[in-house]
Amino acid sequence: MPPTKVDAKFDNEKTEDVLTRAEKLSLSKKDLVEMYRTMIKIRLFEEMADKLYALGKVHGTMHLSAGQEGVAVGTGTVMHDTDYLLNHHRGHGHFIASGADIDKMMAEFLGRETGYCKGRGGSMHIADVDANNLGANGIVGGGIHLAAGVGLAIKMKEEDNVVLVIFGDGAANQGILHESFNMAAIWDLPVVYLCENNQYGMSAAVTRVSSKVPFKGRAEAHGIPGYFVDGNDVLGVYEIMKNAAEHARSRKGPVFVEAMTYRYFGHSKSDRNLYRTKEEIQAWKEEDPIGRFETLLLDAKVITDADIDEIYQEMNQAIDEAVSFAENSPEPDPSDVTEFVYA
Amino acid sequence: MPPTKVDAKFDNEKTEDVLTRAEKLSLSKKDLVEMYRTMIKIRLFEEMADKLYALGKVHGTMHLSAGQEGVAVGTGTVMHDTDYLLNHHRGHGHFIASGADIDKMMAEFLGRETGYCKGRGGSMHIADVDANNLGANGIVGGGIHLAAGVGLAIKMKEEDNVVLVIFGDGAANQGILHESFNMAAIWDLPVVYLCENNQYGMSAAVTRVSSKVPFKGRAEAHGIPGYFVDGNDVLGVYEIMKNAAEHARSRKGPVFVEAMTYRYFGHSKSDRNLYRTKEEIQAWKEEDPIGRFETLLLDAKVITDADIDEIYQEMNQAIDEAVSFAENSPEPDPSDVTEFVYA
Amino acid sequence: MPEITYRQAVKDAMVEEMRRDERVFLIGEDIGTYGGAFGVSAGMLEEFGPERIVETPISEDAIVGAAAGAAMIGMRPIAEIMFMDFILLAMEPLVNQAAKARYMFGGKATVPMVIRMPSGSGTGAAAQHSQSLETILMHIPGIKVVAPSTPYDVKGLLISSIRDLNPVCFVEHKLLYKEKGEVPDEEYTIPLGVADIKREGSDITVVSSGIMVHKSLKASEILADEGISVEVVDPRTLKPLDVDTISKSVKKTGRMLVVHEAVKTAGWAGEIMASISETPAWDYLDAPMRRLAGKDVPIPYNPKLEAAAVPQVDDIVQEIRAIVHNKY
Amino acid sequence: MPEITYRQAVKDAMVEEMRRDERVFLIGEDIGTYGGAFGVSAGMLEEFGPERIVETPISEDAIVGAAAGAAMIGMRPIAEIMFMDFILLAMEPLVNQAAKARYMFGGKATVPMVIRMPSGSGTGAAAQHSQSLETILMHIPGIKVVAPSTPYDVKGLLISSIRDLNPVCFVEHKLLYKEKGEVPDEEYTIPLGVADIKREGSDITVVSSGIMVHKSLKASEILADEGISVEVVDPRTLKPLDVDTISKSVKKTGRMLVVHEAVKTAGWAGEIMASISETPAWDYLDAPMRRLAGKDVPIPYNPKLEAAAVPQVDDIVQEIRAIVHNKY
Ligand SMILES: Cc1ncc(C[n+]2csc(CCOP(=O)(O)OP(=O)(O)O)c2C)c(N)n1
Ligand SMILES: Cc1ncc(C[n+]2csc(CCOP(=O)(O)OP(=O)(O)O)c2C)c(N)n1
Ligand SMILES: [Mg+2]
Ligand SMILES: [Mg+2]
Repeated sequence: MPPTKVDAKFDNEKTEDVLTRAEKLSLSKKDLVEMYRTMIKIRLFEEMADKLYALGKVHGTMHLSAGQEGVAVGTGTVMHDTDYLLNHHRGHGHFIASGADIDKMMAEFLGRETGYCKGRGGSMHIADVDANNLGANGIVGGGIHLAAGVGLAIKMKEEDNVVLVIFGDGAANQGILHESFNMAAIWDLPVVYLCENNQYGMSAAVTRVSSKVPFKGRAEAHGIPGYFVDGNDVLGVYEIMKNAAEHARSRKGPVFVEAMTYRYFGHSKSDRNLYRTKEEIQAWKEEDPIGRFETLLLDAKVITDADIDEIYQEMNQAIDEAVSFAENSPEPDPSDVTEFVYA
Repeated sequence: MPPTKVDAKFDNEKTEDVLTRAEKLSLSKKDLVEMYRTMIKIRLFEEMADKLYALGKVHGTMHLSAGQEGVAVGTGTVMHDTDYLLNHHRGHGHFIASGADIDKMMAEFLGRETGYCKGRGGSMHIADVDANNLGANGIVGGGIHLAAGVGLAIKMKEEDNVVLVIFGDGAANQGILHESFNMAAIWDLPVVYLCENNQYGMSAAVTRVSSKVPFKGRAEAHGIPGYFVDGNDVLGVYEIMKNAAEHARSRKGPVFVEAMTYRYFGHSKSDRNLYRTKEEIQAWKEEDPIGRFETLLLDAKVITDADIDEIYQEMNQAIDEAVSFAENSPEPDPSDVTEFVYA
Repeated sequence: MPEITYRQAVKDAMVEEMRRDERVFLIGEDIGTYGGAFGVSAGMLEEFGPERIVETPISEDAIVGAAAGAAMIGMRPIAEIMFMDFILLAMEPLVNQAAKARYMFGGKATVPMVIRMPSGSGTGAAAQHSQSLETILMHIPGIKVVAPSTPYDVKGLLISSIRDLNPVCFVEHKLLYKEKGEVPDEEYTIPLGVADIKREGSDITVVSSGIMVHKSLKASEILADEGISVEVVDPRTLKPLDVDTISKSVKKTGRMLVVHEAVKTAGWAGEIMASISETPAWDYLDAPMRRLAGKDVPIPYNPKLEAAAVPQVDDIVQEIRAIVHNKY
Repeated sequence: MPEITYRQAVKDAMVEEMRRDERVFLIGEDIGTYGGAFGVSAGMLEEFGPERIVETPISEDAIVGAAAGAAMIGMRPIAEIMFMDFILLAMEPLVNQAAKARYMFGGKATVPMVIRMPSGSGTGAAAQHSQSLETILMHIPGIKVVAPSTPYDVKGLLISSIRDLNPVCFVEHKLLYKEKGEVPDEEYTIPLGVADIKREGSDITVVSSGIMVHKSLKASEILADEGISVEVVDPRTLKPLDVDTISKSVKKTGRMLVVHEAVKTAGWAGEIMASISETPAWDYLDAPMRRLAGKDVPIPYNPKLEAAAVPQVDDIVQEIRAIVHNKY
């Protein structure tokens, strides 16, 4: 492992080879390949978004999650379509892993009428309410209170799903986490809290601005079980998230998971990366979630080099199509600016 | 003990008699009597406030702390004049125990120009900034963020005092506690957090609205040492608070204390006490902090019945004087209503 | 028609809607056994149980956030914020989330929630329990703001607010809870965005809401004896605002005074005046438009100071006299 | 005089005050190595160290609360709230504590703090990072609100704000950070509450602040070619407001347009208009007072929609034409 900032043991140290693990997790080879494919899709999608940004085609700012695909795919593979998702600002990966249509995502980045939010939201507010994706959020911690309400409503409506709320290590210092934990705990709400610890909140190293890491003690203080997992081990994330989701799904109450990972790109487009070293980034790249999984799959002969080539080709093509879908889509009409304020 | 809502052992179970304890705590007999006197003063003062309220002389609402004098006096005896105090809405006792002038307090209740706040604040905002009392607070949890800033400023100014912030069990569910704990912890601020758990936040039983009690786990989740003490044992409070204040004073960082106690009066003036039983109130009255201490002092012959009579007489007189000071003081001139908005 | 209190009207609206629609629920602090700080929900726990009378910890931020979250997936929460002052602890979920979700998501979300909050001074509760912050809420696109003055309006407007698909801030005035008025037995609603002329008159239009409607009506009676005929317009819904009704009235009277308890600076009187400037009523003005509002101070504790901080009947009388007698 | 950017002027004011007065310190998120989200404090960590460039967790509520607490015991904090939108997470300490402490305590406390916050749209950051919420802050007694438009004003006003004994909300416009202007080398201050006439004219008074001053000036140039002479008044301090300067200008021109980026409903244009109604300038009005403001929408992401949501130069030109040519 690279020099992680948070120094602690993961809760599910792996001991077996990939196929044994997969079997224990009831994941078929096909599932494994699908997970790998999705990780590639996310990585390539974000690289394209970055390119479009550099070309001036994407407006505003954008928070890329490259490096964090293990968390997104490990999680997305666990969650059901009927589960609710409250995503955060760095949530492209999670959205894709939960089954997003990348055409509509790309169209949203380009501010098109065909985008998920008809060009009104952009990357930071991408949502698909009909599909239970209740949106990314521009407010750090901005989904955490909503999650308590969604959990409460699930109980009231006697639905059998859960709500997953994702936030960063920086968000874990917002007071709302405490309120939401407390509510979810006293009411036994089916909320899965996922803290994606990528070591920094913007430029703030997690250990500098957080009293105690890993964060699970904060959940446990509310009687909420907490887990700490290697986010760059997609199967490890899957395993822990499966247990966590199962906990909430079987109505045992809320649960908290912290996944350790790392972002490669700057925080956002204005980031000059002054607060970390190239060496640190490089060390984490050696633990790349895609690279690690790829090696395991190759070693276990689940995929071949040729398969990989094919996957890249296929994904690149899908992304190119998304870009051309987006570019060929109409922009909103400025005279519609006052639409959608009220229902 | 009466049927406390929070079921846990106190962190300082007492084993010795009162004089042995006092000696260990370096408290003289005179100190003990002074503590007893202050408890009586608070109790009688509040009973008078209640009477004046019933007579329509006190405006608005008022939150009485009768039953909680053990926490106020145990704490007030520990703190230094130079320490800062951030009090809460139920803070008459703490203010008196920290040396308040009851004339000015009573004048404030009666909305007089001679009151601590010149009649602008009333019971809920009583303050004495010059004496480092930074005010009671009408917002539940409203002093908790301020405390982090006072602690920070103490460090910056290289003062050798600490800040004490007091709040109830209900306030412990406000998110700001989490933020303040985190800040105080990462910066090692000299903040003493005192949670006065009187079993209810208004009508909400602490165990119904709080995920996990005692609350100290919430502090510990931030690496802040937490203590749980019998608030109706004034010496027990003194002991724990002394350690706590010493911890902060010696620059070991923040510390958290939860004191278990009970209020006898309703939450405020609109309370019909529907959420608790007479039996419960009675059971707690049998553990009255004044009664318990009085018995100990009598048994140990620190005071006699005659002393007690004298103390009551003296205190009643002081309070009567406070009332007449207040009643003879001028009210603010309505034409001054716009004064004091800006400095 | 039977007479009920303003308090009862709030409760009746909630109870009837909860009976009618199982998606409606009440969430807030001390709303169960205690019946709410102002006794509004007394007895509701017995009828609806703790599943629908959701008593919360003291966590305003999470209360409003949770209400918004529940609304987003189809529930119809009514959140009670014990004093309007405490909405300041929940501005994030209200303004950044609930108000904006629909727009940000391209019209694909609805957030049908009501936040009820008692406002105003007069109870001796001082600076942190007496604010009138409705203007702030009016300034947030996506939120509607309702501020009823009578039991009839309360009931009809609260039902409409609960049925509305948007976040509605429902501002109750705490001094009005005991006020009585006629309310029909049968179901009725009052559409949001429709003002009500509480008194007809011809010399001046007074626009006021909440408790100031009552004070304005009292002032009008006093002035009637002097031969000054006052028209009192109660917007009822501050946002959306029924500019039309106000402007028609001003066209008729040629004068306008706006009265509110909220502090003067940047208070909603300015909005009314600006709106009138934007209508043809401007040309009918015979005197400058005026406002009478709370003084720019936190509400003081002392009762005389407290009274001096907000418009009283006598202030309204004097101000109207001055306008009508062309003192400005 | 040397030319510096608006960003530099903010920094220079902070640096000079921190050198002069050791009670002054900066507190906020990412203000150290990162230099702040908009690069304003770049380099300050090196000069002042982490004791005075206090980098915080992401906890806006505690940041503002801590600043207020520190101010109450004699420090002079400058809190940076990364985007004005996030002040919504800290309304409790700002409004209920910092703004009211002095009054509630009978004049016995002072809370000398500055909260700096970048406002406004135009960066594609959408609904939760583009708000102009200054009107809300103006409505709170005890708070001052400053919104400078030029580097010169920034520096002089920020120094005054830091030295002021009250909570001051210092609203920076993020599109102006790169704007350049002349700023003297020697120390100077601009008193709070004094407006500045940014351009003299005789046909109409345009009151605008922040970025809208620049847009109004551009519009004025275009209109000058048509023979319309526009006076642009920049209040600079929105609260306390220099009504006198505005009213003198209106007396002279007989017409007034208020332009702000903040959304129209309950925005501060109403305050300006109401204030003018209260002055003798009312009698000099030759046309209804008008306002041009942000549309009542959350700021959308798409750049064309985003531009359509707030007044642009062309809108100002058209509005002024309409007023001057008596179209209303
Ligand atoms: C309430 C709020 N404060 C500050 C910001 C600015 N901001 C955006 S992302 C970010 C860092 C968040 O860190 P973390 O939660 O760890 O998520 P990450 O960006 O690392 O994925 C900050 C400070 C914001 N958007 N919202
Ligand atoms: C932010 C806020 N929410 C709600 C209230 C109303 N209120 C005043 S005191 C109180 C109960 C507080 O409980 P606790 O903290 O346990 O203190 P106690 O009254 O028991 O001393 C409530 C709900 C308030 N004043 N401020
Ligand atoms: Mg992070
Ligand atoms: Mg309590």
